[in-house]
Amino acid sequence: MINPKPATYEPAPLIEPGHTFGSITDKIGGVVLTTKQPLSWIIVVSIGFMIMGMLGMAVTWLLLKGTGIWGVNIPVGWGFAIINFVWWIGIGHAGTLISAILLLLKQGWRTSINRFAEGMTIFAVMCAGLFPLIHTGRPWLAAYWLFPYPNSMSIWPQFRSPLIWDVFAVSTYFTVSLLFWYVGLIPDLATLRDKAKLKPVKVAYGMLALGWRGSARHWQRYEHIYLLLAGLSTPLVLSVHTVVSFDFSIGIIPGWHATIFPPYFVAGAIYAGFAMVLTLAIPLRKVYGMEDFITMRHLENMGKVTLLTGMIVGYGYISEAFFGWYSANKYEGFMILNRMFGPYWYMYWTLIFCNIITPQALWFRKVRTTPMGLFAVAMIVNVGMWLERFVIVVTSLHRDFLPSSWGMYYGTVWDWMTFIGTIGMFVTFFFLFVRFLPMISIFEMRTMAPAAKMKESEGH
Amino acid sequence: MSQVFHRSTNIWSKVSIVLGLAFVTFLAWIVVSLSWSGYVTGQSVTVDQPVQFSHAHHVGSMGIDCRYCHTTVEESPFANIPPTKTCMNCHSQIWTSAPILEPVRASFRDNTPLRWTRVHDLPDFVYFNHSIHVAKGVGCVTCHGRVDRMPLMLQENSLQMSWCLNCHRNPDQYIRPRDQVFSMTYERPANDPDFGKRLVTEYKIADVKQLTSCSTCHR
Amino acid sequence: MDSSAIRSRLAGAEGRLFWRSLGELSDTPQFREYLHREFPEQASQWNNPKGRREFLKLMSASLALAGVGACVKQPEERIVPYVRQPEEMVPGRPLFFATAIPFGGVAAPVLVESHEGHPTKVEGNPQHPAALGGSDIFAQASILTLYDPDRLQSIRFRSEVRGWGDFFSAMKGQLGAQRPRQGAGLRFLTERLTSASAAEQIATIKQAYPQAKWHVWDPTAKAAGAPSATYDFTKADVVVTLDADFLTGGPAAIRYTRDFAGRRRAAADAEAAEAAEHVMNRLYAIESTPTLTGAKADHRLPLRASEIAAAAQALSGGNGSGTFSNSAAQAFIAAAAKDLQAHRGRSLVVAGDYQPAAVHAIARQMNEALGNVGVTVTYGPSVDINAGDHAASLRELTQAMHSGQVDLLVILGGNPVFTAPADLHFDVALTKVALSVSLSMFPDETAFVTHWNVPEAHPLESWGDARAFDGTVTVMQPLIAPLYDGKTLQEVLAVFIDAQTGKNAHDLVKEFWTRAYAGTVPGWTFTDPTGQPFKSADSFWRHVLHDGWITGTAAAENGGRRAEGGNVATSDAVASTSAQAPAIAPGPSSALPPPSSSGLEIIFRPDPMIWDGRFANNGWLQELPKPFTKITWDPTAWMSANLAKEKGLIDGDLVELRYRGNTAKLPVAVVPGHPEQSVTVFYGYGRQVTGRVGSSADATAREFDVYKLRTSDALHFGTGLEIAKVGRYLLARTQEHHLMEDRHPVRIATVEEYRKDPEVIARFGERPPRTLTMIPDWDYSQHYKWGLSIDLTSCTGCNTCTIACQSENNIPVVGKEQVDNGREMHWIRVDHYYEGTPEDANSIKTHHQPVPCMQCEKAPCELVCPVGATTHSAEGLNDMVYNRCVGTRYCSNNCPYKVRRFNFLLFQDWETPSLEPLRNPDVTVRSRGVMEKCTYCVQRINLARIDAKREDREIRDGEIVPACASACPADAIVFGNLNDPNARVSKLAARERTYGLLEELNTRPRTTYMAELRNPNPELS
Amino acid sequence: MSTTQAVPAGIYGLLAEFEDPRTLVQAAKRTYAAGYRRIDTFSPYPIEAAWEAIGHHDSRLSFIVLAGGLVGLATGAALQWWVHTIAYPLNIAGKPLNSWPMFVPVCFELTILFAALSAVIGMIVLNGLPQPYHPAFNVDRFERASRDRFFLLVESEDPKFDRAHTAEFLRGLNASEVSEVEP
Repeated sequence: MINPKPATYEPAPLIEPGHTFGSITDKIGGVVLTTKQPLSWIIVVSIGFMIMGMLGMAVTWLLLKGTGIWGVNIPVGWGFAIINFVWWIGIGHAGTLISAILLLLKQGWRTSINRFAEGMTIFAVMCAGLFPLIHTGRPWLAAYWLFPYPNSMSIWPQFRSPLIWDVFAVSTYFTVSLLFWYVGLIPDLATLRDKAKLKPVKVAYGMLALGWRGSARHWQRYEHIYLLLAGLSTPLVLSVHTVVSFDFSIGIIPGWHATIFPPYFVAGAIYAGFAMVLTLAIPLRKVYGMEDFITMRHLENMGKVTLLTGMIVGYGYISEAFFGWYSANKYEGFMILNRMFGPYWYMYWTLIFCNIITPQALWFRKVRTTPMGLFAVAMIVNVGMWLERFVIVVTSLHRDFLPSSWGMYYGTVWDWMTFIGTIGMFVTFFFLFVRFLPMISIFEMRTMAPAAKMKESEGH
Repeated sequence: MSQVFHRSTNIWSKVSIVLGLAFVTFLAWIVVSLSWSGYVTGQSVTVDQPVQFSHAHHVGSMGIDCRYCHTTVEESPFANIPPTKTCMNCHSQIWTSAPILEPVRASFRDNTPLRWTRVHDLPDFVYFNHSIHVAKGVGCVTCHGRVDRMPLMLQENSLQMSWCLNCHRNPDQYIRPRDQVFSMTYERPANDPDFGKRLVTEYKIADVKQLTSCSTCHR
Repeated sequence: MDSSAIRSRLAGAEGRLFWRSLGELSDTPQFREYLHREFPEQASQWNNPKGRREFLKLMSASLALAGVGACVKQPEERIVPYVRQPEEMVPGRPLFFATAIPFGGVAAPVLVESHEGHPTKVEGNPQHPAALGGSDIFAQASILTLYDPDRLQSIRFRSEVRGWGDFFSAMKGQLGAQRPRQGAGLRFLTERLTSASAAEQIATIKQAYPQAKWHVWDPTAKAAGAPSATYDFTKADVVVTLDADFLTGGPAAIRYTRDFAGRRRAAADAEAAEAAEHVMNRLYAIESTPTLTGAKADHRLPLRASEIAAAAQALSGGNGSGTFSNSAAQAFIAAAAKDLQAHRGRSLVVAGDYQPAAVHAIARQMNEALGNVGVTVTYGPSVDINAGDHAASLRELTQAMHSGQVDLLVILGGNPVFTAPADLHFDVALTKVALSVSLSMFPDETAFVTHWNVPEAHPLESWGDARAFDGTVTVMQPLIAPLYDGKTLQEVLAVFIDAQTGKNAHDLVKEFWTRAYAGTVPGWTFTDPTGQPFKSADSFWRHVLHDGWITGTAAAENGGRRAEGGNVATSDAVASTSAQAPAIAPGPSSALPPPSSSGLEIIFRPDPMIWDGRFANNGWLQELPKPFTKITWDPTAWMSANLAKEKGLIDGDLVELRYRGNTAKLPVAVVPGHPEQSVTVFYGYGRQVTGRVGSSADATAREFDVYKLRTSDALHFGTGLEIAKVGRYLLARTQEHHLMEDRHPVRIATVEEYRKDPEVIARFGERPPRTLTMIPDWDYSQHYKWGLSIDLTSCTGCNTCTIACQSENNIPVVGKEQVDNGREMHWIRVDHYYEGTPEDANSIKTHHQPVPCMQCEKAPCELVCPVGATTHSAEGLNDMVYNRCVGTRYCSNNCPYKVRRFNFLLFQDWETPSLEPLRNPDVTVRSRGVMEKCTYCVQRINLARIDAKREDREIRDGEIVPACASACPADAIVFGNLNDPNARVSKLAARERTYGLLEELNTRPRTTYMAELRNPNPELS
Repeated sequence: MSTTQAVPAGIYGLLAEFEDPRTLVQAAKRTYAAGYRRIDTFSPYPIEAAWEAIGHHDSRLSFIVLAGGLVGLATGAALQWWVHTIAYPLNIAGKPLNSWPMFVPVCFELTILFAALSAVIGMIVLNGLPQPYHPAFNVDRFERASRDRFFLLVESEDPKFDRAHTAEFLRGLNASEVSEVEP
């Protein structure tokens, strides 16, 4: 099913020459089945775990004291929590995009990155999902009042609220991503089952593999639904960030109430996501010596996508500014001026630097093909995308309609602990995944092996 | 040997999946049904009182009107618990030495109030007003049940919001003529379908929109 | 895009007309650093071991706590019925009693709502001529003081608990010693008093002890020799104030506001036909510091306090010439003088309490010359039974104390140790007194150093009597037995009168007034409202207790007899001043205090909220935003923008004030419109001994005591102030930004403009047609359709609505840090905007706008609530269901008016038991994590609806009055049913000057505003 | 070719091992052509040609997923409509009770959710998974089916199956190895 596009110029190959089915299997499976891990892994995971503990502390204090330990106030009712939520959700999107949309577009180069990109999606959505819950004043009620269930009050959720749409969108997104990820894992789990030496390990992977044995009949149905899932995830991933953007565009606050938000948010999400994939892929391939599978070609392509989506996001900023002026609406006009020259001007201009200026470096093939360069750009974009959400949430709220209610917002130490804490949670989960599951789809890599080539008459 | 599992695991794996799902459903069911249970609502649970006061005796046998003790029920949101004085009106004459009434006498003697335990206890964020319900033909029995048959007072209904809404959504099915409000034995005419509807119009009872507005009960 | 273009537009937005206000400091780094204090705060919490232990302890419990939070069983509750139920009491229904709350000795007439025997809410007394239903912040807040857990709770001798008996015998012992010496060593010190019964007691004491002396000290008392005048603003077409703030600061302001604002509203809404007889009054304010009166004025002239006399002279001279140089001032004074001339008998000149007698004399002279006396102003003896020169009286006392002549000093109310002028060294003198007694509600600085402390009964616990500002006799009856066996002034005085031994306050007061009724007290004859004599003493007393006041005792009605009544108490104080009574003609201008040419001027004013310091422990008043600055919890030194620039100061700078060898510290607040070269300081802060609320948080705040600068020879202003910056201080504001930013939340026009073209108001913004929506209109025709109208022409920005709402709706106090973080909880706030250029004090115009929930028919907040916790009622109320709210704060974000308030932390005080009876049982007490907001006092609506339905009738117009509306002294807030064309609110809503705030957003607000109309003098504009 | 183990009378079938996909597919085709029907191939990655070769095509899943999606759509629409017009009709922001445009997002999400769930569950069920035990695993070398080897299985149930003859036939398809599979 999967073939690399006929290349017009001589691109780096998707898989370095000389690999056989076996070598691929051993190389990737070996990472999981080995008994000892690189020191770097141990350090990273333990640090991540400590930071995760900090998250635990911050959340506990929050539950005890209330949302007031954060910087949120009136007029700025939403702060870090929602910023982080949107940021994480956005990051999640790239995973689905790579595994679903690029699959539909028959982009062969997705194969070696989709597995950990999907992992990234799942953990990012977990981090994201935490925030809408804990940002509420009474999480212990929000935890279930936001879902429709028969109750003794005969009261139901209010389905006109974008927050309810969020609940459904995010939970659906999480479920589907998880399914997609797991389905993709089944054949590899079978491989690990057969490859493992120790009985318990065999049993563990065996149970997860559901007794997969590579039967042609199974493969046919498998391929069938894998394609269907991809087809379902594609509109889903677009819808999720659209819905997230509704949280703002349904509101009437100048700077929120904008029709451009859905496409602009989706682009931003993919932008942030690819930046994060690069952030993860570049160290990974180095540490685990996966350069053969995650080649320059992959990095370069991702660089290109980043550049493209970056331009779309830039267009978003420009049109926001343009309509601030063109609308001739005094509130809109003031909003954009306030962003540029108001008390939070430094946030806005840093954002412009991170998200519009920096990615321009990717026009140069030199930058796209130097891992360090790419990594630097990706990091800056990650920061920039967080700033974007800060600018949207805070600078819109802090000066809305009535000058009398204008105010300022600053995150507290607890805000920061919670935010950084989720990064720790993400890192921990991600590296545990790298340890116990194949970070690259083995069975799909096999299809890339030279041995897999068949004559057109026989293969496809 | 590449065979990891025993034959039987094929069955077991399938069975355990089904059981697992069943178990989760069961748990959910437990939680939901708990919130409706008398344990949470206090429905039909009797509580200890300083005096073993029997409505069955006073209302059922003696036929004392509700308002003899609960004097404010027609004018106040709160149907008062009678002051000790009210008890003593009779019990200074009869049963003057009954040991069971000692707490009452003591209260009257040392001027220390009786401390009853609340039976019908709405949450503090719910504002129920007796006077309007009585005025609009909601019988005591409708909410409190046949107290004339209760040796010890207990909460007849769940007092949950869904229960309140039954009546607030279709009052015509519950209200009765004003003169029957305090009757324990009143039966609505069975053969008269729009009897309730007529009362609703006659008593100018607010429409359902009003009756189901949040601020009608919560403020 | 072209950034220069943007800049130019930005410049346009902040052009000449509007200037960058204090709020803009939020853009400067210092200010940002100031707001950004969370980190240190949190860190400290983390560092102190206790906090950390608590944290860890709680941490373990937390998750369980979080889990079960929702589905726990209710705890068992008890019902405790009466043993014998009081007659009129119906459990579950409130009762109302008429009484009075004396302020500066003068009665503020009130009705008090009582639930099951505990008072919960204070309202103005609608029948009483001095209130007409209005009230003020002090009356509203007094209920909190009643339940204050920090009150003095027992009689103490040298800080040991004693009984009333002990005190009684101790005093008797002293008296025994004094009797032979005719009481030569006996001294009484009281605040201003108007109580006739107390006057008689004092007279009795003085007969028994001729040598005993009675002194008076009230730090806020008007200047010595200032005549006592009552004004009738209903008859005044032109009013000129000489540093007078008649709209705030005391019970008189309640009635004055009603009259003044009433005139303006009537004129604003007069139909073209009757426009002639409804002339809008014109107010010229000459003032030495910005006041709410000045803010309301059509023309305002800021002058240094010392120049006011010259201005008065110039005014009486009929033109700005002569002693007076400043050109703007000359034009102003000339125009004002001309206007006064043109309105003989319909004009009024009001001199400020804190201006010297000479200015008052000139004002009186002018009023007499203009034929205003008897029409718009009545001069007569003061309602005080001890009027006179407070400073002199206190000076005399302290001299006696220093020279050790005082054996027994009885301090009845007040806190002289804290409030006495610095030069008298009252605290030192007190140490020389053999035995001192203090009657006070709190363990304050005075109680701290006096030997005997007697807890004073709160007015709501007291039998007593006082005169309203107009002389009307007002009787106080207790709502509740004294919580901490407090004693009233009369009861303590009775200790010194053998005849009254053992009598309690009720006996004393009833006995006195029944004697007065019987005519055995000279000077009183009473008639019932119909003018007939009462049938019997009983019917008289019942009438008094029911109404709370005695008809026909006001100055206007029987000044003569009142004078005698006043004279019953002949005291040194009165005698000493009767010489320089208003009769003296004003001396020549040479006799006037010369305008101090050089040097900074300092102006002393009582704090607008905690007054002379007596309300320091009242959280409601502490957190009430002060006028103009909107600063809470702290005093500030006010100065003009120019002076600040000259001294290199900005808001929040901490300055040291050096004046006559004394120093104090205050944070700076730049207040536009403040006269140049002068600084206003507010006394009352810097308390050393007080309760948990009032006790100054940090050492810095304890240096805010400007009494230390005040000397008895110049109590109200003087020159020679030096200021120097010594640091920064965090000020917590409820409003950072005071510009309208071209958005016209307040719409302003002159009466002429409006009468010529009523559409002028609508043109400020666009009002979308009701058809401009894709969504079908919701039908409200079958129900009541509640609406609220707020008249900005009448509103004076006095804040009474805010605090009345706080009291009615159980709104918590959050504290300075939370206010600073934008988390104040007031459901109705009073917004404040400036126009003009800060450098030109004359150009400043000030506008106030109360903002409650708009109850939008298309409420943006409702749409976004995920759990439906805020929905629309059938009557169009924007309901807020606290128990359903999960606290996403989305509704607040989406509220264009930002009127929603969120319980970010557990703001309600669930611990303090004495606060429980304070709460309104008809309103849910909100806990942590839920949103709340104005409900139009839905509890009152429901009560009225239920009563009406029980009687099978419609709710009458005016039957429902929300707390804000009923408290408003200006009657600026009107509530009612918009479906009833005859309802007052519907009529107002139909006016052309009615507009909706941000109505272009098509939120269809039910709360509407009536534009602010002013009546400037064409010659000046 | 020495490793044809001696196994008890009844065997599950014969398992032929191939080195590379091409041979497997050719073999599968020939076996099918030879009239064998109860056959299956095993490969470490999906080979479309393989299931075509053994004449397998199952399109039921398409309809299952479609059905799932439609059920989700209906659920979302019905739930929201019922909640806001029947269960507790409330005036929210003056919007109509049935403000369907605002119900679209949830309907959409539920459609996707139900469709995805039915897809995965459908696949698992139709594939008869989980099935941790399968006779093929009894052949040691079969563990390479998930690595780099390709297998063809002929079940003994097949009418044309003959233990000796079929084994011979399979060897004829240049299978590197043919083993008998224990039941």
